[in-house]
Amino acid sequence: MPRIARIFIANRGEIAVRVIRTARAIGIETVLGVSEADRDSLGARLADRAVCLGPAPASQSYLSVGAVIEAAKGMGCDAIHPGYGFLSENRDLAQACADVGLIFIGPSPDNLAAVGDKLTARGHARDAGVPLVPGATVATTEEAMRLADELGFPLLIKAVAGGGGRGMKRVDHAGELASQLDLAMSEAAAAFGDARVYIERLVTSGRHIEVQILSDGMQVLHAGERDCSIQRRYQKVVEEAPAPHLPDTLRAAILEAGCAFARHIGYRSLGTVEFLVDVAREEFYFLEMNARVQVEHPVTEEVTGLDLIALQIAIAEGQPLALSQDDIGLVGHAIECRLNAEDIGNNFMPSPGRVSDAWFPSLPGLRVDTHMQPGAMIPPHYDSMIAKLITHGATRAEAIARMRDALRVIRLEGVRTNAPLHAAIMEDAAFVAGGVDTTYLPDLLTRMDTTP
Amino acid sequence: MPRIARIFIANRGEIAVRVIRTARAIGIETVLGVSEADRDSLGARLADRAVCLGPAPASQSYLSVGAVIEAAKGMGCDAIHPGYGFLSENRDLAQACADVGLIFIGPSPDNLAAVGDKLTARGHARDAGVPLVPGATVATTEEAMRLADELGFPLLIKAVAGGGGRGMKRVDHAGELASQLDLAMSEAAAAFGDARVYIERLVTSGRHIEVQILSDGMQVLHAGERDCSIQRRYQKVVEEAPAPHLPDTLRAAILEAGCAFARHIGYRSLGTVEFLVDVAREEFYFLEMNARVQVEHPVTEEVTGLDLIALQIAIAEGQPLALSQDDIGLVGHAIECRLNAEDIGNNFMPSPGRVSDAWFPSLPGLRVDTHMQPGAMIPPHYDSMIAKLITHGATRAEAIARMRDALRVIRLEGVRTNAPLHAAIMEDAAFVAGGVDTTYLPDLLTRMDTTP
Amino acid sequence: MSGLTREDIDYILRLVDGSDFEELTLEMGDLKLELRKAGAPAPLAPSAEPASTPRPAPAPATPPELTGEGLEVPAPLLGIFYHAPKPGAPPFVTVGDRVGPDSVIGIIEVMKLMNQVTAGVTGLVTEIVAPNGEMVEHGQTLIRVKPD
Amino acid sequence: MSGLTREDIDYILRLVDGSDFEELTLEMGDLKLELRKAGAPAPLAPSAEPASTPRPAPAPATPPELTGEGLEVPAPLLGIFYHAPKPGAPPFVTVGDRVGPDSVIGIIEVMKLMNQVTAGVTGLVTEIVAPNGEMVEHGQTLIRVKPD
Repeated sequence: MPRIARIFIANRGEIAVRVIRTARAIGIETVLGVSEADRDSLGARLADRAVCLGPAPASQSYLSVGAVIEAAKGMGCDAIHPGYGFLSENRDLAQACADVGLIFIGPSPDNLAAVGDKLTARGHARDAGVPLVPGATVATTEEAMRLADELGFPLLIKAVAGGGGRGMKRVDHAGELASQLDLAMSEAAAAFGDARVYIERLVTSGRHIEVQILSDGMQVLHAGERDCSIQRRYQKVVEEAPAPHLPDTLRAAILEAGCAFARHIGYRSLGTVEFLVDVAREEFYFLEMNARVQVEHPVTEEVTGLDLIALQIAIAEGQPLALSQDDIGLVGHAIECRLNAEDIGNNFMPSPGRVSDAWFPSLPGLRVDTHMQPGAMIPPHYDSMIAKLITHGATRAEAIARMRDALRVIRLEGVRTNAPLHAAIMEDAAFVAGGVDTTYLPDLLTRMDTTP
Repeated sequence: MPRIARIFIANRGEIAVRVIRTARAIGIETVLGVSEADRDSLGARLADRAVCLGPAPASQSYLSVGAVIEAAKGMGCDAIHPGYGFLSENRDLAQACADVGLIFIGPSPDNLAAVGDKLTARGHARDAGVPLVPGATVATTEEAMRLADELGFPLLIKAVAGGGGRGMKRVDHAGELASQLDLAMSEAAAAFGDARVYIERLVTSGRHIEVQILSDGMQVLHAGERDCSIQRRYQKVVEEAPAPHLPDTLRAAILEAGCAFARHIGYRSLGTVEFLVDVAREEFYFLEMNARVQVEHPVTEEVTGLDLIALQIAIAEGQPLALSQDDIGLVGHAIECRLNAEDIGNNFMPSPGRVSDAWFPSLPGLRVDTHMQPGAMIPPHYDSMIAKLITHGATRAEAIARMRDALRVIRLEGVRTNAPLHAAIMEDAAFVAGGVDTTYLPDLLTRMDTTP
Repeated sequence: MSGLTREDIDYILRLVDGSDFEELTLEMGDLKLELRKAGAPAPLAPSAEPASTPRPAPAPATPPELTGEGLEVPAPLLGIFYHAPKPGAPPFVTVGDRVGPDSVIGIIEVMKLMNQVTAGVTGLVTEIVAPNGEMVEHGQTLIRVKPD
Repeated sequence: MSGLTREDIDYILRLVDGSDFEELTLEMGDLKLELRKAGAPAPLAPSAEPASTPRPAPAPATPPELTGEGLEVPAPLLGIFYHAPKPGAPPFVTVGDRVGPDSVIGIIEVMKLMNQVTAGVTGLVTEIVAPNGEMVEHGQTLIRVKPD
């Protein structure tokens, strides 16, 4: 069984630093591939070596499979950690690793193919018996009417032969159904040579709950769920574990569905199965599987005590999981706030630049994952997330109180951040009550705008 | 009851930053008095304001009562936090605060007088019924022989009228006793006009165990004990809470003795009563009381969950303690390693200078109290302690394992530190077994010197 | 400061004056020179009012430092600065006065102790910087003197 | 870089040359100029050998940069650098050769893809910096050319 001695990290920012942290703890060397813009980054200084992959634009550096592979080989690495984003779910990189004898710290190319395309993934979910948004193919207006009665409005009409959102029609009430169906069928026939359409319930809101999967290819375990419902424009802003006020039977069903999906595709690595949850109806629907470490993995680490990066590396080395499901216990509650360099007063415009001061002291129950230090440069080329504040408490209320303290105490000067938004969320009654859905944050922002 | 709105911090380094941390959390403004050498320190940047007290030598800045008082008044502060060291136990500062209407965040001038002089403190200990090193006055050789039989050798002969170590004689065996007694009595008569001498057991080693006292002037509580036996030249290097392998009855007796002493002198503030403990004989002796926050207070905070600085401030405001003894529970085990800028390979020479890189990431159970950041200057004028690593675990073994991880992962470059010594201690069998005495560290250093 | 002469500093100052930038930091080994154009609180030439300065004004070392407007006479210690020997009395010095090294320019009070402050330089007083009766920190500029 | 001319930089360089200090950092707003005397790895003129360099050597931007020893021709991309078109063949260029902007000076292989590298400048080759058959990172100096 190959033990990894030197990891090439094909990423940047806080996740590069996060991987280096665990590598240092377990005695693995690291080489960090950086773009020209990240030469002086914390990760470049912390890694045993850093190598410049290319210019600042990610397409010529962090997204270059060739540069990453050559750099990893040239620096004598035996494995590549892709972090999240960039090449983390890129089948070509995983395949290239296999071809040249590098360990890809992630799932197999086949696993990546199984989840990389949403329609393929939906097929696997159906086969695995994992709930999808309710719907069916229809051939006539009568069939459509019967189905609509069953599903309720709003509905979505999709071409069976279509894909990627093409040819979709939203239907808000019964009066529109017949005409929209006709239109959709004739468009589908014209576009795809196949008039069949599919009608499904349009789920406009719900809670975003995801299951952390750990699999060594033999055992598929879960490390509980995360609630990531607080989103703005599909970007997660605050995450927590466990999901508050989730009925036990629903929680158990979601966790089992996540494991069932991973088992069905023979998944082997760390991964996350995402669901949209309708708590009122006690129903949930498969969204997608992310075949990599998530940004929000720390909340799971805080409540389980696991080091997910260390487990991900061990699985990639071929080690069987030294855990059973019963060994994974959950203690307390954890919340993560993503600190972004953006100006919430100016339509969330990114706010890159030089950080003049950065101070994240140890506070009870606070964990900070960041690449920020005094003098750090936030380049304009990449994501604006610059730090993750994670608090853990015996109860959710304690985790919230600790996050409020953290937001008062920490300092990050020189760029604008969304810290005031986090402070507002932590004080907001609906958030404090817990269990909000994906409409929550847009509503809160509207309320904040209209409150002087 | 006066609520403090703005604290003047008359200290530097990590403790200044520690006080600022709590002040920010509870919404109190801070003004930091700095010397010229500390103008760009982290504390100076974090405080709401900083003011230069004087040049680098502490005698002209951090030890200047006049400058501290004028600066605190001039900056509109209502209280002074003295930290530890410098003016923290200075009766003149406490009195000057009282005279000008500033709150001294510490005990009263009377409390300081009661513990400031070791002989005075010993008298209070005797009156409070707190064990002192066994001994008695003797008038004849026969009395001395009888006492020696009772106490065992080695012994110490002291002039009753002496003080501060003057005229003390060490006696290692019975054959020396008569002649040394004669000598001591005639010397005492000549020096003090009083021939009476006092013989006490010379305690050459033992464990240094101290009791954390919390008193609002009505209730005297303890927050458990700390074991600070790992010392080099009377400087604590590693501390932990609770003291390992301490019999329950002995622990209870030590805690009660600490409280009894504090009660006897009417102590009101945070303070620490130190004891030398002979575990084999189940005996312990009063050493002194420190009337301020200790360097090693974090280990107590980690096992109790208390914020001792917040409590110290609340007591200074005149608030009664919102706790009873039963509210103070101990969870797990905590260890502190004092990171000093010193060259352990060169007789522990201080190693001041510019820190090129500093990285203390969040690790499970790790807390770091430090004023170090990339680019920080460690001036040659002050103490060489630059960071405290504190790990907390469910068990002592877990706290040790976490400290080992921390020492592997953290980075502090540009100056030499004693981190390798801490790594050696954390791996050493005797330390891991637990319960070492004050001879441990000198012995370990000898062993390290002779092991290539 | 071997290797960096008065002329060098003047040259760098002119550089900054002629540029669009507001700040210049020059580090040579341990020496750090920070210049800032008029506007924000100026580290090289602090303009009094400690109560409104979030950071301590960098201390001009004794002897007085040269700036464009003359030498700065720094406070030798922290305390309350008085322009005059007692309330109502005329100030020790005013703008336009000539001073010598031993001329008393004010008093700094520390806990009822009065400390006379002397100019330490010969020249013409160009500005009284520190206000009367307010706290000055160690090294803060008290007055400016144009040397002969 | 308005306000800071080539002459200014030369002047500052002379300042540093004449001083005891090893490093100089000049910051003007966003511009940061770091100079270091010969000795430690020099940020201004990096000297190859990535495998033994713990940090990436700062990238000379295309077009080539001027140093004391001539213009540095940087690697336009990361990959394996070859001096010759195939093993055993004579190298594209050797010291003393004249090159023009389009002269091929080597090949960089990235995953079996061969990329010709051209000199981008006219002059005399003074040094072959990057070794044959080893990885070069983006921006690493390949050869030096003394321009006409």
